[in-house]
Amino acid sequence: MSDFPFLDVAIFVPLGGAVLIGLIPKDRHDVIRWASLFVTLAAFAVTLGVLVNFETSSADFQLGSQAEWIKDWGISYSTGIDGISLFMVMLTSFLMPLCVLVSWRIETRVKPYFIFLLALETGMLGVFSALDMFLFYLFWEASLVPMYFLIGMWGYQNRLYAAMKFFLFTLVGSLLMLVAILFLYFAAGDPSFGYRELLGTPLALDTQRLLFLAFFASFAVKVPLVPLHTWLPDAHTEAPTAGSVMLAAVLLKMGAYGLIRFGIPLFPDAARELVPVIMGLAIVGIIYGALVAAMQKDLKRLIAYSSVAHLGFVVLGIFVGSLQGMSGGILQMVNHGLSTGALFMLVGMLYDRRHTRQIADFGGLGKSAPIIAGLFLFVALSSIGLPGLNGFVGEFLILVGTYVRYSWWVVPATFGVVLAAIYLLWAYQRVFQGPLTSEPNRTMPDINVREVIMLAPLLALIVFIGVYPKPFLDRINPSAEKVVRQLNDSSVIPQEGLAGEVP
Amino acid sequence: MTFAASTLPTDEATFAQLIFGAPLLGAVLLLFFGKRLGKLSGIIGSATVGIAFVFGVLSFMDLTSIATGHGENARVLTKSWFTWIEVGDFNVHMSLVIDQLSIVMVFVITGVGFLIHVYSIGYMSSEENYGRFFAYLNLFIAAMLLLVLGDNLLVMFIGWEGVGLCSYLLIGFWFEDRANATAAKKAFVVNRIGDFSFLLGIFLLAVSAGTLTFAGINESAVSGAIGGSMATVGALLLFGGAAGKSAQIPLYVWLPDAMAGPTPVSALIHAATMVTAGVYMVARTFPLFEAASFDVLLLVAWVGGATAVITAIVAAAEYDIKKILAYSTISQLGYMFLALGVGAYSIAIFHLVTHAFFKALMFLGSGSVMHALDGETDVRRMGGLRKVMPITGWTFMMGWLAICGIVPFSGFFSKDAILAGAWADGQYVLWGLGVATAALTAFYMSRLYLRVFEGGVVMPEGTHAHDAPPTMAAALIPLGILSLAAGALNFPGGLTFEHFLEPVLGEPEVAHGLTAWLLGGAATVVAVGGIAVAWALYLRAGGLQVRDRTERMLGPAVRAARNKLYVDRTYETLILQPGRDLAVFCTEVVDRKIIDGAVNGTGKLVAGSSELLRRLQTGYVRNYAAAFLVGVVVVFSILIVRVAA
Amino acid sequence: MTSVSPEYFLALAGLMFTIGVVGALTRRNAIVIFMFIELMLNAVNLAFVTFSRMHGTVDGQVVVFFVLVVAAAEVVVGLAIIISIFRRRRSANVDDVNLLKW
Amino acid sequence: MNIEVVVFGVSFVVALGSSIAMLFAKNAVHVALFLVAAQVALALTFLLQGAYFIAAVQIIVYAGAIMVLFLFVVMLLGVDRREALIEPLSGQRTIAVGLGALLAAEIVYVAVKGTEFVIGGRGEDALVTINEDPGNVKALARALFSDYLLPFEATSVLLVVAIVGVMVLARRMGHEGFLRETTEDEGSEGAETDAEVPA
Repeated sequence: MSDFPFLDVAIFVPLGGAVLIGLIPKDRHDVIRWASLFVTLAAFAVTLGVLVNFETSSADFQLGSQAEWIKDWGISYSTGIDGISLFMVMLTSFLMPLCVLVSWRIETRVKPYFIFLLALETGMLGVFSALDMFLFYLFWEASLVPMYFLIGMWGYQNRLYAAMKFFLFTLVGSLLMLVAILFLYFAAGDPSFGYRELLGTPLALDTQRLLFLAFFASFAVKVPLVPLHTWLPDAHTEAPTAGSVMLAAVLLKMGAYGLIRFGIPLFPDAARELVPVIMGLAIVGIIYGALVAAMQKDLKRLIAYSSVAHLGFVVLGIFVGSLQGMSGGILQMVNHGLSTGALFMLVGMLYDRRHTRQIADFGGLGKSAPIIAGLFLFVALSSIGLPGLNGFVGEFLILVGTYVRYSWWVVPATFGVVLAAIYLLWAYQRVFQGPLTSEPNRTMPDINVREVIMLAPLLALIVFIGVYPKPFLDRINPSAEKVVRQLNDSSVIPQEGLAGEVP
Repeated sequence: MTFAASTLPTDEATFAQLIFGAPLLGAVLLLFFGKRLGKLSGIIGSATVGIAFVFGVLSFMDLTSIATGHGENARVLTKSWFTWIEVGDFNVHMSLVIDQLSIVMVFVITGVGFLIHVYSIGYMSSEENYGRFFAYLNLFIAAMLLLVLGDNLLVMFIGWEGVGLCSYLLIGFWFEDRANATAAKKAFVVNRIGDFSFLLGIFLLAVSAGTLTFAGINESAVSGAIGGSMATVGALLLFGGAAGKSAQIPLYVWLPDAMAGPTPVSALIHAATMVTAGVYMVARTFPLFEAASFDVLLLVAWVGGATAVITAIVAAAEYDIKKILAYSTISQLGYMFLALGVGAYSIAIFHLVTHAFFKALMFLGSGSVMHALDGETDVRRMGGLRKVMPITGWTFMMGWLAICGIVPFSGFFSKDAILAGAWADGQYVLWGLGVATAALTAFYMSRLYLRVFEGGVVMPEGTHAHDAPPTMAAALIPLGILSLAAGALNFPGGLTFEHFLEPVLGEPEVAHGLTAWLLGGAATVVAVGGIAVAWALYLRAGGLQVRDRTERMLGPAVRAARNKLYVDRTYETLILQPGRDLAVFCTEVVDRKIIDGAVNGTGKLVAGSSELLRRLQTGYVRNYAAAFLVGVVVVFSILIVRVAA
Repeated sequence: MTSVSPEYFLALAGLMFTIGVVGALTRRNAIVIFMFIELMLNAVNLAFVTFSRMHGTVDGQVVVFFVLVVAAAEVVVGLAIIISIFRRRRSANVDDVNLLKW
Repeated sequence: MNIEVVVFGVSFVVALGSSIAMLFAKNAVHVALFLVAAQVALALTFLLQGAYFIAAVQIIVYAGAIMVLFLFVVMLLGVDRREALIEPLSGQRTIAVGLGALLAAEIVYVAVKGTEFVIGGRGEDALVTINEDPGNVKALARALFSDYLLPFEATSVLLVVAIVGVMVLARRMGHEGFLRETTEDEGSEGAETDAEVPA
């Protein structure tokens, strides 16, 4: 059973499904919807096979396959996952059926919509599984295109601007990465794009620094780190709900994942050297994202900026150079995917009912739609980092990890937790509390069955990770430890703090 | 890494998880089915807390049945479920501990909690979201129990934040009113600021002590494993968290606003239990405070003393019955911190217990008054109500006398012990502050009680006051008795309560002999004095003139007190407004102008250049041919020059 | 073979080619422009033939042969285009066909 | 004076002269006729340089077939149209004449000066030999069908494409057309009788 190539099948099930949906007549909307749901569920079922067969205590790449592709150039089809990518893969395939449910009410150009959605899934799964730089880049760009169309064709009023901004920001970054990949390829001598072959390529520090910066540019845009973040609010705001969910939950993680998988292991010396800068950016992002989020008038923009703050935590954890930080950062990637995904779903539900995202247009909805209000509060609290819910575990580990290495940096980072409470609760207050002011708000219907089905799994996971994160951490830790060791390999990092000693 | 990995402790406590589990189950049940259960939810809610109380009693019996004699801390029961977080050497277990301290807290929480639940059945009977109310209340009890039962800082923090959340939910229970929602948010955010400090403290202790269990932290504090300066910073940070939750200077501002919630909530959360969490936390970790190189305990005492006096002054100027009680609560919490600061930890807990009884009682009594007077809260429109609602009036009197510190009411014993502790610690100024607070307390509480319950009957027009319905009375009467009698728990000479807590909190230093009698006498004298002044000003004929005269005399001071000493306004101008300005600056200038400006500027530059360049595209094919020719000539020329050269 | 040295032929080719260029750029009648293009091709043919002579092989002449074929094809297609444009716009003036701009 | 020099002189003058005349002739028919003259003169220069076959083809295909086609089209579209002398595109004439002169100067410079470097083959003697044995046409044919067979075949494809293209382009657009184009005129009655509709 474990010989079955679960991972590779999972990657291509959605693509195959997209092709099959291409054969369905375009006006059979319901058939298309059910088919998409089926395909995404099938992909999820296959990834469950990945999860079950994953060997918990190993830091090596598992469950992948290797095949020659373009032999002369050393390009191969090579996949595999470790504890870092495992949960990214799981998150993607887990969220996708929910996104199909979210999109159930899409009525315009239904067929291409779902085809793009499925193509997007293949792209994302591929990014997290590829172990060949060429293949990685291919998937990386391949995930960009469906997203561009999802925003550009099914978005809201200002969608073209947003789609273009999204596309250009990420493209500029990824082109720099392409150059760096090619440079690395030629520098390695041995003609291979294989990740494992390229690891440990000896490079001068200057070269490393340049290459790292090129990779970093691509990933930092995607994460996004301040000040490269301004595409995010626009893209989030204009994207259809499923697009926002996928964007926040998975696409942003591609950046953070790239930093862990490629940025640090390929160029450890350069990464180590730039740790203070990156940590500075991350902390600025935490505070800045929170401050700007507090001032937003558009609910989706607010959540988008909260993503900037949360991803600041993730990057902080990744680069702080302690196991707690790294594991927390990876777990927080999952957490953010769940809670921000759920938040976007909830905002999408509000938009479906009221056709507005302006906070000022709402008010008092806790009266007319108490369940939605309760769920929103619940998810917001997870995002705030209430202990017992998932966000706390990740943030706590990141901050403890930060304290271990850099005691002072933890102060502004922790203050971000306070700010998160301010902007989210303020938003909650303005949307769900206070008097019911307008007629449409008064008669707004509460949650329906489809929405319960799409939110319930998210909420269950939010609680589960908050209470019992051990199964997740057990799988993340070995791989995280490997990367931390790569980052800490020499003693460049100043031994600040109380617990300076490093294994 | 420096964390001391620990294995799961053994399972000893049989009922710990049940104590905590019963109300949690109730909360989940009511959250999902509250609407359908209707009136049944009140009963379910109360029953689960009652069950928790029973399990508490069972645990207590377990605890006392352990043979003592293997050292001081032998009476500890732990219950571990599973490892919560484990990364590398760092791990935190989901485990509970039952010892003397936590069992006392369990009794207070489940006992008072149960009575307040029962009271709420009557008080909230006309409420639309009846089920939801009890769900939140049950959730609160569960979280509070987790807070006191947790055997490490992080499990405690779950409860800590959980009670904060419930407080938020319950303050904002009537969220249709913007003010209530704002008060709820304010409470949560101010608490978060405290939590910020608490979290930093947790990080520090996690790294410097290598563990988060109380046992481990206290042990390293005693053994000196945590250095003096580390202990100082850690203790300060923990105290910051405590000050947030227990509404001490400078973070007390949320508590008066929190009165926006239903009155049982104020009684349960904002008087009896949640706000005392800070006191509990400091008591739990007192060895750390003692290990600090800087005298953090003295700071705690001073903060407590200052809070006690200042908020007592504000209370004396308030007219809103619940606000008076709220400021009084802050003031009494200050007392508890004062006790902690002078090293009288068990006395602080004792005062916590008695305060829980009499303050809950008074809140419930005020709720009964509001219930009778259609929600009226202004004491100026009340009077002589004891005649109209005897049960409420008599029980409130118990509370009043208790808080004033009149013998033999419970408050006398706990307050007197605190003052004696301060004196014994040699902190005479703090003792003075305590005495001043006692006088002020007696004054403002008498002002409240005498105005509302004594004298001629005054009621807002159109109200038909009636006494508390049975369920409410069922809570008031036991609390009245407890307010009267709880002093017996720690009767001087017997000292059972202190003795009971001694294994956990150590032996408090108290005054003995003649000093003790003198101190007790002094406290009684000031209390009686305060009551007398209040009587003279508010009940005696002609008191009004005296009142006017003194108010004129103290003009600015009274105005300041009426304006809550301008604290809220100061925070607004010094912290909130600059914060908002910064946020606006980031949004409008940095984000929109600078970053997006740069991005869009690049776009505009490209667009502008192509606007110019596209003019070359004339559409005339002969122009293109001419351009072609130019190119040919240029290339040709270059070739010639290069070949010739 | 002639005693006139190849430089003269090449010079003639160059001059004729330039005249072709100038004509193609200055005239506006599409057919006339085409004829100037033919002139340029012819000039190039002359150059090839001259090169063939200078190199002593027939390869240059083969190229001329191909040029002839290409020119023929080009003329045929080009004239067909001109005719269809003329049908639509009643003009063979290239300046009138300027819609593809900006 | 060598007769060849005379022939070259004559053809030089005629070719250049009629080229220049083309520039100034206003009537398209005149332009065409001058072009024929120039091509005939060029055929002479081909002959002078031993390219007998090419010279013949030049006369037959170019001066004959292609120019007839040109004249035919000129006639078809109307001979009377004269171009206005005003140049509507500013700078066009200056660029054309100025750069044209420069280009001419450069080419002539290269032609005169450049031959010194360029010649590396067997020289004209070799060509004379070839023209005697196996003869110009045979040599050409041999090259064409051996070394240049692939380009030769490609030209046949080119011609087929051109023929098909011309058929598509030149057919009358109409309702019965087998390749109906979607144009803005489609469906209007004027499409078929385009010629009568004023521009």
